[in-house]
Amino acid sequence: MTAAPNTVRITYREAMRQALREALQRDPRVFLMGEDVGRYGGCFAVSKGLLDEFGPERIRDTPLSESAFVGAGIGAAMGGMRPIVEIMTVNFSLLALDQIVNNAAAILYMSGGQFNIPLVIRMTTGAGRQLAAQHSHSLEGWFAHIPGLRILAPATLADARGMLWTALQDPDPVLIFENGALYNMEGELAADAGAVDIDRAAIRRAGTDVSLIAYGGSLGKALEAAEALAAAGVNAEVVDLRTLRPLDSATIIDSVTRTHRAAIIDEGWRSGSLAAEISARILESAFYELDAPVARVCGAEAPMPYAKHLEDAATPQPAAIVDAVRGMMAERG
Amino acid sequence: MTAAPNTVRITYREAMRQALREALQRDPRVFLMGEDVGRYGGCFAVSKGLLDEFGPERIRDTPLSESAFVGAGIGAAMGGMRPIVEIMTVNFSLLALDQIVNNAAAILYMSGGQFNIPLVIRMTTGAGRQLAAQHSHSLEGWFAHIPGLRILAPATLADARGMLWTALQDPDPVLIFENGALYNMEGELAADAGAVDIDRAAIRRAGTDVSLIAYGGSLGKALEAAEALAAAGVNAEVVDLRTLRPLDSATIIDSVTRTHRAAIIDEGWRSGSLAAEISARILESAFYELDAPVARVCGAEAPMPYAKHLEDAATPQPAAIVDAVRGMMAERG
Amino acid sequence: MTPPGKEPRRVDRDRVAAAPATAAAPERQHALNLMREMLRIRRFEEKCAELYSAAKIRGFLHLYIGEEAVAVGAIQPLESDDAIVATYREHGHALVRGISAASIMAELYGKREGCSRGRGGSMHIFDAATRFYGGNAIVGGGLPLAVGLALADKMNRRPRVTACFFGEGAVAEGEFHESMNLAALWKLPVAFFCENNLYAMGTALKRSESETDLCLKASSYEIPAWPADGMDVLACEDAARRALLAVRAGDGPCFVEFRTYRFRAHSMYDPQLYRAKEEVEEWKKRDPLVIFEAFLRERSLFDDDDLKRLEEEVGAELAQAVEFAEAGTWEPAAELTRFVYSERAGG
Amino acid sequence: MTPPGKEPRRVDRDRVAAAPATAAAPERQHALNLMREMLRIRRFEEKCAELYSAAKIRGFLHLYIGEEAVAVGAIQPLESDDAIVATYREHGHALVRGISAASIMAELYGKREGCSRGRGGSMHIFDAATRFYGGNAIVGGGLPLAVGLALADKMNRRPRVTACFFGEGAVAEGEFHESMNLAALWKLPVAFFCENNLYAMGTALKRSESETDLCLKASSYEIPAWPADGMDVLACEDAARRALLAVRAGDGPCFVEFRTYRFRAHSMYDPQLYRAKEEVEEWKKRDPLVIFEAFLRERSLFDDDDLKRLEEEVGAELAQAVEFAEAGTWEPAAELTRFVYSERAGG
Ligand SMILES: Cc1ncc(C[n+]2csc(CCOP(=O)(O)OP(=O)(O)O)c2C)c(N)n1
Ligand SMILES: Cc1ncc(C[n+]2csc(CCOP(=O)(O)OP(=O)(O)O)c2C)c(N)n1
Ligand SMILES: [Mg+2]
Ligand SMILES: [Mg+2]
Repeated sequence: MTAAPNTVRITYREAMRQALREALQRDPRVFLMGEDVGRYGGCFAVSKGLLDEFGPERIRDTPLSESAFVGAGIGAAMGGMRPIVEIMTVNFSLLALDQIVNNAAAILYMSGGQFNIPLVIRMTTGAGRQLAAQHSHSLEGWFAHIPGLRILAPATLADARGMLWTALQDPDPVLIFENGALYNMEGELAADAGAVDIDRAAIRRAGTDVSLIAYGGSLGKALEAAEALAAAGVNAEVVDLRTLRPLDSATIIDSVTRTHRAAIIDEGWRSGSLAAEISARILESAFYELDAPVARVCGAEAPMPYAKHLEDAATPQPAAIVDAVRGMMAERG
Repeated sequence: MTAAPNTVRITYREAMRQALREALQRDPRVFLMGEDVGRYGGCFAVSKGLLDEFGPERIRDTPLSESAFVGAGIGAAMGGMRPIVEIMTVNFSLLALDQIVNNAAAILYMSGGQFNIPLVIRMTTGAGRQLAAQHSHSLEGWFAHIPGLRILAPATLADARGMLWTALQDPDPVLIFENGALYNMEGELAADAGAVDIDRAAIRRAGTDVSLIAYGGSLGKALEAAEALAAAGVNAEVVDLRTLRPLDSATIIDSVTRTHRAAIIDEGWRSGSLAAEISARILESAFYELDAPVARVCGAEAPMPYAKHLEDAATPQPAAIVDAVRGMMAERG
Repeated sequence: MTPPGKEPRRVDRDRVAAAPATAAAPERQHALNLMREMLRIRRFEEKCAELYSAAKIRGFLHLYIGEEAVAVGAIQPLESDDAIVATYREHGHALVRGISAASIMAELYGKREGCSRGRGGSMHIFDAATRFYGGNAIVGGGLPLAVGLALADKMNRRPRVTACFFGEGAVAEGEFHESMNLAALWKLPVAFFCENNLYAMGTALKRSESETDLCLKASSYEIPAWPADGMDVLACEDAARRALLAVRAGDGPCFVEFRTYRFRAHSMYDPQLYRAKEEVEEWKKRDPLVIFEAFLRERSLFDDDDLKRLEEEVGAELAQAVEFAEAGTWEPAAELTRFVYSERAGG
Repeated sequence: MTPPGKEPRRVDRDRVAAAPATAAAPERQHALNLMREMLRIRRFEEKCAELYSAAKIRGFLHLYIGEEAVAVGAIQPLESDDAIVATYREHGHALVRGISAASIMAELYGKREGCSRGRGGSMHIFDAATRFYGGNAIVGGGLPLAVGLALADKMNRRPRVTACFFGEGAVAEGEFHESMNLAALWKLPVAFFCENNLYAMGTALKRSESETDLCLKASSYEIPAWPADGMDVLACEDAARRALLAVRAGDGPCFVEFRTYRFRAHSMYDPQLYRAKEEVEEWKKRDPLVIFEAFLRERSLFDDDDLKRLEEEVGAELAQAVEFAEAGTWEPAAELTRFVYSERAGG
């Protein structure tokens, strides 16, 4: 298959890598630090080749010391650098939570506005690769609870390519969650793709009958479900949250106000999920617009199992989204 | 003031201490482990005197190694003990999150049901003592997101006295969050108070017009608000969640189905709060019963400030609860 | 006013007495046992690689090929009521410990008949019967568990040991430090068995530790520590025995650094950009199976017939394991949330 | 087959050369400076205790009384563009560093004019102008930050040092271990200044560390380390100077263990059940202010007039600080969420 004019065929992984390369080229303060980002080429091959291009000072392999190197990222950011810290997998970020919550998210506030932390932390999140309970969770919605952080979830090639640079312009800590199942996603991307706005959610499919609200690894599933629903005569709108904190409530509420129905698709565990927050906001701001209760299609409340069929059952699938919407359309409205 | 017959006058702190003492007396497998639980008498004096009574083997001072001693609690639980691990303050639990989430909550599942973890972790939570951003957060709702854990929030003397023993009977990890502002709360407790059921939420005040749903440090404020509302002719029901995971949805939904209005009071940060989860559940299960959107009265989305007036402004206060309910009563219904 | 201690203090590395000794030749029966166990691991792992390519096994798969002497040497001397805490590279340990190849293989297939009912996979082998506490995929995450298991034993005055395996990469983790200190401070019966294969994924030890002598590190916690040739099963066994003896004596933990090497990739996807082919080839000359076989043959303790018989036995066990896994069933999806919590009496 | 290294290896403590030296008498002006700084801290802390009883200051309040020589000795030799990372017991460090007593006191009052605008309080003194990066109330939590600040300097080839203060209790934390290793591995310009006052709240060092010689621990990361008499301001200064010199030379971090003692409770509520009154009294005989004054008087470098003048200067500064704090204003509650995020251009 050849690329359309002015577009290139690219994977999510390569888009991410291009974003890293561009950042390193544009700003000498930027460096990448994390476990095996250099010689190994990145656990998921995202940073492959960058060591040769930028050298070990700027593509910095770290020991297995999540707390120290995340904290060092905070310190380096306060020292004038623009560090990009990679944590291999979201579960390991738990080892660095003290630094992220007690320092990165709090120092600007505790110092009365004196020290901002222009740090970007990237990590892989999500299931779908049979990596089981200590490598597969979706904690981005959980992180979105923490004031002081900005949380991004690039779900498209353009966002994979563009969010990093925008994040690096942010004076405050930004966490980018890359859903591991997306790395091999391939498609067309504008040849001149660059920084993207990260303040707004995006309507990825316009529709009139129901709002499917998704992000990250679930966006594709929502779009798939929307196609299936279209075949059944339901015209679904698909909202990609993109930024999980701060949430772009306006776009969500606007969509629901038009469609009067909403289903939220969230790979995280249902109780206390980001989906709960969105549902609560819809209830608060669009209660009288709703024709049916908001539905949540979430991850099963279990540590992630290894077996493929169980893992599939534990994560939101298009069929479940379709079912939820069907149920909703049947409600009085 | 003298105690009523068959009751004793007691503080929350003493009730907690009695619960610890009783557990240590009843079950030789029980021991208490944490920073300064022994010689210092506990950071908040909860375990004062226990070292003398039970000796350093069972009242075990630990080094400042949150991850290791929480993990050691998990191991000891698998080894047949019934450890009670104390983490001084909720913010420090972030240093042990790997052990709590990746091990305590996951091992039973990952092992296909072979190894359960009968571990109790206690920690202080909440604001109100001007301890600022690294000692004051309310993360119990956040922890309630994690499958495999049970989360308790004793808000009354009876629960402070009774929840521990019940928790120790649980074959799985239980986290008890003690709101620091409650330790000095004093009142009457039945002389023979003992273990309490932890499966159900409790109606602390029956009412007809609105359900105030609270827990932990916010229960008192909800009850205060209910009194103020009563004076204004609004008869509020107050639900004490008691157990934050698993949530007793039935009691919540039942209450809202009767009152048709709800406000949730939650000291945690609003976005992604437990209050969001409850709101979402009400929307899912009682949408057609609602006369107004569910209101959330939550903590301000900021690291906790030191100054008293700012700290007060950052935490739910009775006046804010009253305001939220007033707003709600004005809605069409 | 005399300012004390003005000279920098440094840990001394000269005082280390690495008294070499010649291993006595083992009893023939024992030698055959060691050989069989190493072969079981080798053939099992080779089969896993094959099954991974055939997509029967998925997720991350970390093979133990090249390191067999360590698990065999270190686990053989354990008593049946001792405990083991291992890592994600734990097939070998599980096999030597006596978990059936069949139930491990079924686990790798994700079948209900697997030792972890298909929920764990390669990185989460568990077995209550043999006190095998996992399989842990968080580097360093198992160490605190081992400390706690040992604490329970100590509090109950049970003369048991917990053997805790981890890679040299784990030494950089805070959990290593906290666990070493806690175990030493409380004199807990933990045998810390460090498998130093020189790399943590693609990171060489010298790129992750300012001090690469891991025994010296252990010593800084007052934990007796010594290295062992991890390619030599007898040396491994000897080192482990000494450690277990010391630990059982009640003086607290010991630390053994097994110096070994992994012959294969870190996991299944790994172009091994971080090390030279020659280095791998050099180490392969010290293949633990090859050198032990040669050692035994030299002493006439092993011959072609032995090899043939062992291969047959191991082959049969493995074939049966694969058959068992193939015939296994899928846990119904309705059981997805089973074991999130314990099944309580009546509930 | 010779199993290598069969003898347990232990860190050696005999090779430590603690060459004692007699401190040269300082220049008078410098001596007065040191004396004044210690006195400033002492009087400031005493006033804080008083104001706490008067409920003007709230939250946790950790006083530095008894430990003054450490902050004064360690911070005086810093250059103005060096950085400091401290703990929740940091009033002394902040004062010596040059943050005004007034803005610190206003912070303790929770006033808008406080150095952290009332948001931080006693445990979170920050000051960009003097590169004072807090005030950190997580034990060990500041160490990774110091490593990062030093990394930024190194990457920019700036000849600056980051001085990182922490108590001996922090040594048990994983973050200590990870930070020491990272700083040493990358040869970063960090001066690790450990304030060993023997207790972490109520936990004596020997109850929290299997190895209580902290310099030995530092050495296990290949970090040059030495102890200093933390009650002797000249010894502290000397030890710090050597450390800073070594760090500035670009060879990576140094570690100094300041052996000191806190005379007061851990924080304001603390019945001190964990230590004997006699022990405290014993240490008070080595009160850093008293012994330094005696030392100077012996050499005729200090007399009653000096003392009087210093007390007056310090008293005046303190009175003005309290006045400033009293006169300070409250941040409007409407500003509650200000500084959760940066104020962006146009936003
Ligand atoms: C806390 C944590 N960080 C990172 C990883 C990713 N990871 C898995 S294995 C590994 C290398 C570990 O090396 P080592 O401890 O030497 O063991 P080996 O694989 O060599 O047996 C890494 C970095 C992880 N699983 N856990
Ligand atoms: C991670 C963490 N655990 C526990 C505490 C509670 N705490 C505050 S100060 C302290 C003692 C620390 O002792 P040390 O490091 O020796 O410093 P010192 O107070 O003696 O100056 C403890 C346990 C904390 N603040 N952070
Ligand atoms: Mg390794
Ligand atoms: Mg101390």
